[in-house]
Amino acid sequence: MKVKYFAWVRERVGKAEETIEPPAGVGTVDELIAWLSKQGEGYAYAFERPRVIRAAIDHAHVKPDAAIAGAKEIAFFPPMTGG
Amino acid sequence: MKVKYFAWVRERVGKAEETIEPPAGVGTVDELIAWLSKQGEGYAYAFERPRVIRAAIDHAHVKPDAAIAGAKEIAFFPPMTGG
Amino acid sequence: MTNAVTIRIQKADFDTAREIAALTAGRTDIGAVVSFSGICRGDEGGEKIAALALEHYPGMAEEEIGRHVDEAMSRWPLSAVTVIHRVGTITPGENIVLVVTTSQHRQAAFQAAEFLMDYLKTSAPFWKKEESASGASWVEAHARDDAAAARWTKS
Amino acid sequence: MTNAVTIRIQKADFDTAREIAALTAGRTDIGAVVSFSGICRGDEGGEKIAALALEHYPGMAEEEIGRHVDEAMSRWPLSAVTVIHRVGTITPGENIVLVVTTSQHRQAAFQAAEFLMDYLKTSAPFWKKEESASGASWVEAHARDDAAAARWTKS
Repeated sequence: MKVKYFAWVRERVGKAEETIEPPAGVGTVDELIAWLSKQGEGYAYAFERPRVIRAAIDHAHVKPDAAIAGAKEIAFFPPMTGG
Repeated sequence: MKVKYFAWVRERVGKAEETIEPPAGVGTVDELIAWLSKQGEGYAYAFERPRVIRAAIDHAHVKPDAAIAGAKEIAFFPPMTGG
Repeated sequence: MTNAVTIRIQKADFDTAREIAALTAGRTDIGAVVSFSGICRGDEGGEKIAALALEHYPGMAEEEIGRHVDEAMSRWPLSAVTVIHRVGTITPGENIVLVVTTSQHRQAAFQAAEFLMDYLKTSAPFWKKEESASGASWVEAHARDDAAAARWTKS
Repeated sequence: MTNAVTIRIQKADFDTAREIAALTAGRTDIGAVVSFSGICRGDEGGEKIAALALEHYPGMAEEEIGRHVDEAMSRWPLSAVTVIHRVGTITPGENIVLVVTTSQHRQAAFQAAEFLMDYLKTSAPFWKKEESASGASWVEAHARDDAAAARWTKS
């Protein structure tokens, strides 16, 4: 599964994208955030306030309880500030 | 007192402006409309539905019960359709 | 920050792009620009329009627009406002009216432009006559325009 | 009547006038054109801004804007919609975003433009970083933008 990071989430994690294989038991966006935040200091910093983080699966916004099964691309980013 | 007419009020009255001297007793816009509508066929036609007619005194919209004393210029016209 | 107001009533066409540029060129204090252009349509309720004849009340029209621009300036933090209204003969596809508002914030610019258009429609002394194959007739005021203007009235 | 949709995400600046003209030239079925330009301001809360760096999520940004344009088209009778959003480095006074809507009626054009701007602010995947003398910092989302977007949600 491909994961992408944007804005300060990208800066804190230290990379723009990577391919991950989360263990069985990681079934939702929430659970993926919890698992990612244990993958190192940068991850812990990026996800220190999980409620601030927004997620998208295959280019569509999703809520924290969304299932990640079948996702090709999951993205994490701060609240958007375009326009 | 100068009176101006616009749009179909102008067309029906048959002139764009004139100077009038209404008799004592004609104190409000309403009363002026009633008096004007007796000044000929064109006037009667222009003012046949007095509630549709809008009035302005010295370039400001006024209501039918507005006093005309002291007015330099009174205008009569249909509802506006600009923009 | 200058509070620049431009109000013009003219027979000639105007250039929307130039009017927008005039309010923004060289400035770094404006975050939002809203423009509204009203254009003469080629048919109205299924009938083909050959032209519009636009009549106005010289003097009062400028003053009435000025009063509403002043009110918009007092209601919203605007940097500048331009209102241009054409009179005379206007053919389909041509501009009739332009409102441009600029502000630091988009909501002020949007609201002020809508407010000004709603008031131009219902209280600025302009009248439209439509010329078509079946003759010329004065456009009737729409109740929906009165309703649109009424929403800005302080209760 | 064509329902023309233009969505562009680009580094280069755009010409507001040309985009408006592209939607209206030679047409007589459009009565109302609303344009919104968002411009980079030179200071933010008293601090001088040297530049904005705009990051986006390629692919999703286009799709997300497309979904909202489709929704605007289904809510209001629009003739055409153009949305252009710049990315990369933008300096004060330069354009950031453009929305142009055209319709037979002004209220549809105004409402659709506001709707699209509110959604661009809160749900299109773009992020602004401000560069100033004291360093670079990511712009925080405003609660007022969420509130503005919420008013379009069907209840």
